[in-house]
Amino acid sequence: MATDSTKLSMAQALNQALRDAMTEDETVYVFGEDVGPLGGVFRITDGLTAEFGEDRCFDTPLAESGIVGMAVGMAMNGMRPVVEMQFDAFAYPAFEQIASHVAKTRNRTRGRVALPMVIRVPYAGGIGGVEHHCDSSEAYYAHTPGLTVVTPSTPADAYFLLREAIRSDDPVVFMEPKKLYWGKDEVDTSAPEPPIGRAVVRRPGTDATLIAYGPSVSTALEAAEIAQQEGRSLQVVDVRSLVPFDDATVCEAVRSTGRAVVVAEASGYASVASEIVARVTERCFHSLAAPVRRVTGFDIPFPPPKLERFQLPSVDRILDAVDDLQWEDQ
Amino acid sequence: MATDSTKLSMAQALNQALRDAMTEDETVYVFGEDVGPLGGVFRITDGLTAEFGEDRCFDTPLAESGIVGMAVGMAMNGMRPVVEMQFDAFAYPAFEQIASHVAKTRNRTRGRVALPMVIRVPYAGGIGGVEHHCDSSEAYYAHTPGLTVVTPSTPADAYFLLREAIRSDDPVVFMEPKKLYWGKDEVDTSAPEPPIGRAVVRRPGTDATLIAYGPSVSTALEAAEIAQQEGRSLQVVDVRSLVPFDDATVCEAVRSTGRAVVVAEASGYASVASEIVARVTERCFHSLAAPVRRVTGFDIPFPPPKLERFQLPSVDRILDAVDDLQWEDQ
Amino acid sequence: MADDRDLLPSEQPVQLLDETGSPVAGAALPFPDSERLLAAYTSLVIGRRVNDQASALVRQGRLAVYPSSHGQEACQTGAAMALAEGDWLFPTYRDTAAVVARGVDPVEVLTLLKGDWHAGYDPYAHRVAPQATPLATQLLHAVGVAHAARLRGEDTVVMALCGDGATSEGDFHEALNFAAVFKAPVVFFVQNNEYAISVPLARQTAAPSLAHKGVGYGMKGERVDGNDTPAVLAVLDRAMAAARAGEGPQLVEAHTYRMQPHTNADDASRYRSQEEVDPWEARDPLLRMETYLKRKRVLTKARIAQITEKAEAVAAAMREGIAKDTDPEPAELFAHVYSTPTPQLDEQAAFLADELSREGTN
Amino acid sequence: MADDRDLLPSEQPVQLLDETGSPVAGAALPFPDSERLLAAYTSLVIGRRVNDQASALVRQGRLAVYPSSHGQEACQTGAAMALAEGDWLFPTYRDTAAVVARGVDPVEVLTLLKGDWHAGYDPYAHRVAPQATPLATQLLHAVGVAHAARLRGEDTVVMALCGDGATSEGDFHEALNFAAVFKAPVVFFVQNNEYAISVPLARQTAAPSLAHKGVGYGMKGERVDGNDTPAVLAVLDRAMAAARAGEGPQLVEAHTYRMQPHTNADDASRYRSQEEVDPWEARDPLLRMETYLKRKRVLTKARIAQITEKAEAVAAAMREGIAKDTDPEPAELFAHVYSTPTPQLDEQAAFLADELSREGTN
Ligand SMILES: Cc1ncc(C[n+]2csc(CCOP(=O)(O)OP(=O)(O)O)c2C)c(N)n1
Ligand SMILES: Cc1ncc(C[n+]2csc(CCOP(=O)(O)OP(=O)(O)O)c2C)c(N)n1
Ligand SMILES: [Mg+2]
Ligand SMILES: [Mg+2]
Repeated sequence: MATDSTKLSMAQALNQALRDAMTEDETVYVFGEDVGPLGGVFRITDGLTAEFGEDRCFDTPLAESGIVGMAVGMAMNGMRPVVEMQFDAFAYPAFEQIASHVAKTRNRTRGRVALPMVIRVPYAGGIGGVEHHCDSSEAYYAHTPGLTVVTPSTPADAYFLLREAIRSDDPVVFMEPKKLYWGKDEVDTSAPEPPIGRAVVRRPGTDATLIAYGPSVSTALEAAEIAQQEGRSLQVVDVRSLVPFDDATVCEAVRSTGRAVVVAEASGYASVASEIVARVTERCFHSLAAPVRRVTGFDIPFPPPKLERFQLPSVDRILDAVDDLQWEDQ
Repeated sequence: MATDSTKLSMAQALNQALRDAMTEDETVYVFGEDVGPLGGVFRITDGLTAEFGEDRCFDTPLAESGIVGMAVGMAMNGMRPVVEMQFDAFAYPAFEQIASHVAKTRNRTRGRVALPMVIRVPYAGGIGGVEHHCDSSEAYYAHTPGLTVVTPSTPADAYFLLREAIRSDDPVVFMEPKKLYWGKDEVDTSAPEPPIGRAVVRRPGTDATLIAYGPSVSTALEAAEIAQQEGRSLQVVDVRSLVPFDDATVCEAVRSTGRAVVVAEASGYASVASEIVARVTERCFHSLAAPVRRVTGFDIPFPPPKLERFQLPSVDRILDAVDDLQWEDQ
Repeated sequence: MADDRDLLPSEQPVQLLDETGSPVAGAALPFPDSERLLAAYTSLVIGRRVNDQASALVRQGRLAVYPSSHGQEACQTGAAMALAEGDWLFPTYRDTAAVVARGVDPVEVLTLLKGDWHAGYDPYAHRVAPQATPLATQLLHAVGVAHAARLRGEDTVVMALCGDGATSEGDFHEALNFAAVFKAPVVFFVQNNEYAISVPLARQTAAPSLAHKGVGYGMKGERVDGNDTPAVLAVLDRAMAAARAGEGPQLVEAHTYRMQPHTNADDASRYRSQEEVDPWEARDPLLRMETYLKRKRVLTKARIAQITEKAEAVAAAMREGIAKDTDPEPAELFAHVYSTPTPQLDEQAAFLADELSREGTN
Repeated sequence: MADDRDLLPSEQPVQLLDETGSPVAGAALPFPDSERLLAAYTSLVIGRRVNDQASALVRQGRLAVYPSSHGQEACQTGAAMALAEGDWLFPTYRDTAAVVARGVDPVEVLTLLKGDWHAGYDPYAHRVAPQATPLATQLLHAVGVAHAARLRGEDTVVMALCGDGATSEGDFHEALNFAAVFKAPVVFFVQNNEYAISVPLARQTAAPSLAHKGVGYGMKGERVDGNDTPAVLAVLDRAMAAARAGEGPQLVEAHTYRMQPHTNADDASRYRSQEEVDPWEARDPLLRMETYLKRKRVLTKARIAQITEKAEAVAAAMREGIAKDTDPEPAELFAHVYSTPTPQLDEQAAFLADELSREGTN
C-alpha cells in the first residue's frame, strides 16, 4: 500500500485503490468489459491482471446484465466483486439486475444475504463524447432504495471512497466523473477518512452556498473564486455521497448563508438536484432568504459534442443563479 | 365508439380506449406478454385478439427488452404500437431500450424519426402483491428526457389519456395504478378533453393544497373530506401528466392556499415528489407560509403485503403533514 | 468442429419408464436403483402433498397466491435429489416442492406467499437461493455462485431452474454464455411445461426443442421426459457429474406439463382446452412411479401408508405453521435495507414509530 | 426434428475465392457474375477509401473518433449490395462503409463523429437506420421494422448488422428469437472480426462458431469467409432471397478480422501481437478481388484508374464536407425532444436564448 502523499490523477487514484484493495483482501475480484489486458478504456484497471492474475481481474463476455448478475452470485458466495460498466448508458442493460437484485437482496432475505459489491460507472460529459457516452445517470440509482451511491470530485476522495465502497457490506454504485479522470492532485493514501455518507465543505463562504457533487464541484469552486473577486463570498459543499445523504453538513452550510444554489449536470427533472432542493427547503425553510435555485442540465438528451457546453453547468450560469437569490429585498 | 356516458371501471375504460383506438386507426397494434387470448393478467386487452385478429393484438415471447425494441422498429415503420409491461418491475429489462432509444430516437435523428408508441405499465401497490409487483417506477421515466409520462386516477382520465397517448407522435409511458383498476366511475367517451400536460383541480379548497397523482389522488381526496369535517378546507390537485408538467395549474393552486403537501406513493428520494416540491418552491416561494411537505413512500424496497399499508400514503399521514404546515405563527 | 453434432440433443427425450410404468428397453442411461427410487417416490408424494396443500391454503384465504408444480413433481424431486450437500439450488416461484425436497421448511418457504416477508428462509442454511420472481435473472446469480466456488477450488455444482418462458429473456442467454465461457459448474434445468402463463411454447420459440439452445453456447443439450422420475434422476445425475468433473455447464430440458392454471388467480380456460390437458393425467409422474415400484414389489401397502403418513404430517405442519400469527413488525421495514440504516432511514423509522405510538394512544 | 442437423452451419465458412484470388473448386454456391463483381470491387475500393480518409480526418483532428472497417470492406459491400431498394439496413458504428455503399452521403454519416449532431442522415431517404452504438439494441428495431412490413404485406427484407461481441448481449438473443417466432424477414449478419475492443472471440463464446447460435432459434446458421467478396455476396443473396420468400430470418456469420485498433483512441498493442495481425494482410478482400478480376481481364488498368478516380472524388468530397462549418444552433437542443416542445423546454430554451443574448452583448 502506498503510504506517501503523491500527486495522482483520479484515474491513478482509482487504480491504486483497486490495487490496494486486491492486495489487502483476496476476495476482491475485478471484472467487466476490457478491464483485463487492456486495463479498461479509461485505464482504471491498468496492470491488475498482470499483477493479480487472470482470475482476479478478467474480461467477461460483452453483456452488462450478465456482468452485474454474475457479480450478485459471486457476492452471495463470499466474494467482493468490483465491476466496471464501460460508460453510463451502457449500464442500462443491467438495470433490472441492479434494481431488482443488487438493491433488494439484503432486504428480501431479511438481512441474511449481503451483497458486498461495487458497480463502477464512468459518467457525465465534458469530454466531447458522442451519444450514449455522457449520461448523468445517478438519479436512477439514488432513487432506488438499497443502493449506496457515491461520486468523488477529487483524486483523494476517489481513492478513499472506492476503498470504503469495496469494504462496505452493501452494494455501492460508484459514479466516476469522466472529465475529472486526468486532473492530478495530492493523495495521501495513509490518511484515511470515511467519506461515505459525509459531505464536505470545499470552500468556506458567508453569502450563499453552492451545493455540488462529482463533475460540478470544480465548476462551483471556480464560480466561487470569481464571485470572491466580485465581492461575494460563496461557500461550496461537495455532497460526495448521494445516498446516504449528509443532511447535517449540507443544512448547516445552507443555514449559515441563508441562500443556496444546487449545481448538478444531470437533467433537472426528478433528479438528485430536485431532492437536494426539496430536502434543504423542508429543513431550512425559515433560514432561507430566497428559494433554493438549481443549475442543472436541461431536460434534453445529452447533446452532441459541439453543443455540450450549453448543457453543462457553467461558471456564468452559477453566478447568474447566485445573482438571482433576491439580494435586494425580502 | 361508445358515445354514451356509462359507468366503467378503469380497466374497462382502458380496454375501451384500446378498442376505440384500434377501430379508428389500423396502424395501432397491441402486444406484450399474455395480452392475446388471455386478455392480459389484468384483462386490459380483453377481447382484442378476438375482435381485431391475431395480427393486431398478439402475445410475444417472454422478453421485455424484445417487446419494447420491436415496438421501436414498428413505430419507425409506420405503426403505432401499444405494448404492455406485465408489472412495474418487469419493465426494468426494457430499461435500455426505453432510455437509449424510445426516449432519444426523435432527438438523435434531428426530428426525422418519430416513435409514436405507448408503453403501458401497471404500477404501484395497494393490491397485496408480492415483491417485484408493486414498484412505483415513474421517477425513472420522468427523469428521462424525451418520454411523456402520464398516470390517470379516474376511469375517464384513463380513457382520454390513453386515447391521446396513442394519438401522440411522441412515446408515452402510461402508468396505470393497479389498485384503481376495478373502481367504477362515469365515463363519457363522447366528451373528449386533452389531458396530457394538464393537471386538474379535483376538489376546491382554501387552506392548503394537496398535490397528488395516480394511486394517491383518491387518498388525498379522502383526506380532504375528513379535513373538511375538522374545519380545514383542502384543495386537491391531480397532476395527471408527470411529463409535461402543468406548472400553471399547480402553482396557481399553491399560491391560492399558501401551503401545500405533495402526496406520492413512490420512495421519496430523488422522486417526482421531490421535483414537485422543488419546482413549486422555486416558483411560489414568497406565497408559501410553510415549506412544502411531502408524504411519500419510505426509502425502502416495497414491503411485503402485511406491511404495505405502512408504505402507502394514508389519510392520517396526509392530515398530519397538513397539521405540520405551521399554522400558528410565521 | 467436427463434433458439433454432438452438441445436438437426442431426437427423443430420454425415457426410462414409459407412460404405463414399464421400463423402456435399450434406454440410454442406467436405471437408478430401487432405494433411490423409493426415496424419490417419497419425495414425489410429499411434493404433491405440498403443492395441493398450498393450493388449498390459497382457497381458504390463508395464502395470497400459489404457483403450483402439480404434475411437475418428478422434476422437482429430481432437481433436489441430484444435489450433493455442498451444492446450490436456484429455484423459481414455481419450485416450492424442490425447495422443500432440498430440506427447507415449507412454512418458511411460504412466508413470501403468506405476505410476511419476501424470502422466508435462510439461503445459506440449505444452499437454496431465494425463489426468483423476475424471470431468468437468477440464472446469472447461479453462474456467479458457481464461478466463485470454482475459483476457490470447491467442487460445488449449482442447479439453476427456469421455465420455458424464461428461456426467451436476455438473461437466459447471458447466463448460459457466461457459464460456458467460464466453464462454470452449473446445470441449467428447464422445466418446459408448455406454458408461460397463457402463452404456449410455439409462441416462445421456433427451435426444435429448448435443449437445442445449448448449441449456441457450445453446450450439449439434453432432453428428458419430465414426468419420468427415473429418467429425470439419471439425466440430472449425469449432468451434475459432468459439471462437477469440470466439463462445464450443462443444459437439460424436461418435457412436462403445467396441469393447473398458472396460479389460482389465472383462468386457464381462456387459452387452453380441457382436451389438451386430459391426456397428461395419464402421464402423471406419481402414478407412473407407483405402478413401477408396485410391480417391482418395492412399494408395498405398508410402505405406501408410511409415506402417506409422512406427507400428511408435512401438510399438517404446513397448516399449523401458516395458521400461526407471524406478523412482522413495522420496524423491520428499515432493518435490512442496508447493513446499518442510513440517517434518512433512521429518521423515517422514527417517524413511523411515532405515528404508530400515536395510533396506539388514539 | 429429424432435420435439426440442417440447422448446423457448414463445417468450413463458404469460400468462392481463395486467399490467392483463385476460384474454389466445387463451391457450394454459384459465383456472382462479372458485372456484379466489378460493381462490388468499385464499392470495395470506395469503402476502403472512405475508411482511410475518415481515419486521416481523425488524425487531423477534424473528427473526434472513427471505428474503421478497414479490412472488412467485403462485408460492408456485401451488406449493401444484397439489398433491394425497399429493403432496410441496420448498421452499427463500424458500418460507415456499408452505409455509404447504400447511398448515404459520407459527410452526413460523419455528422455523428464530427460532433454536430447524433444521426446525421435521414433514415427514410435510403432506408438506413441510425448507426447504433448501444450494442445489439438495433437488432430488435430491425425485427420490428421487418414485422411491420410483413404485416402490411410488403416484401421488404431487413439486413441487421452486428459484431461478434454484440452476440453476447441479451438483445441479440431476444432479437433472433422474436424474428424466428414471428418469421420476420431479417438477415442477421454478424461480422466476426475476432475482437470486441480488446476482448478476443474466445472470451465471447465457447460455441464452435457464432453461426451455431442460430440453432437455438430454429434458424439455420451460415458461415462465410468475410474477406471473400464473391462468397459474401452469394451467401447474403441467398439469405435475403430466403427471408423474402417467407422462410423466416437468417443468420450469417462472416469470418473476418479487425485490422486496425477498435478506434484511433485504442491501443491494440496492449492485447494482440503484430504477428497475429500480419497473416491477415494477405487475406485482404480488395487484393483478392483485384487479383481475380485482373486475371479474368474484367479489371483493366483503365478501369482501375476510373475506379480510383471515383474513390478519390468521394474522399475529396468528404474532406470538403467535413471542413465546412456546420455548427448546429444551440436552439436545436430543444427542437427534437418532443414533437412539440413542452412548456418546460420552452422555458429552458428561453433561458438559454437569454443567456446567449447576454453573452453576445458582453
Ligand atoms: C422479467 C419478468 N417478466 C414477466 C414476469 C411475469 N410472469 C411471471 S411468471 C410468467 C410466466 C413464466 O413462464 P415459464 O418461464 O414457462 O415458467 P412457469 O410459470 O411455466 O413455471 C410471467 C410472464 C416476471 N415474473 N418476470
Ligand atoms: C451496450 C453496450 N455496451 C458496451 C459498449 C461499449 N463498446 C462499444 S464497441 C464495443 C465492442 C463491440 O465489439 P463487436 O460487437 O465485436 O463489434 P466491433 O467493434 O468489433 O465491430 C464495446 C464494448 C456499447 N457500445 N454498448
Ligand atoms: Mg412454463
Ligand atoms: Mg468484433
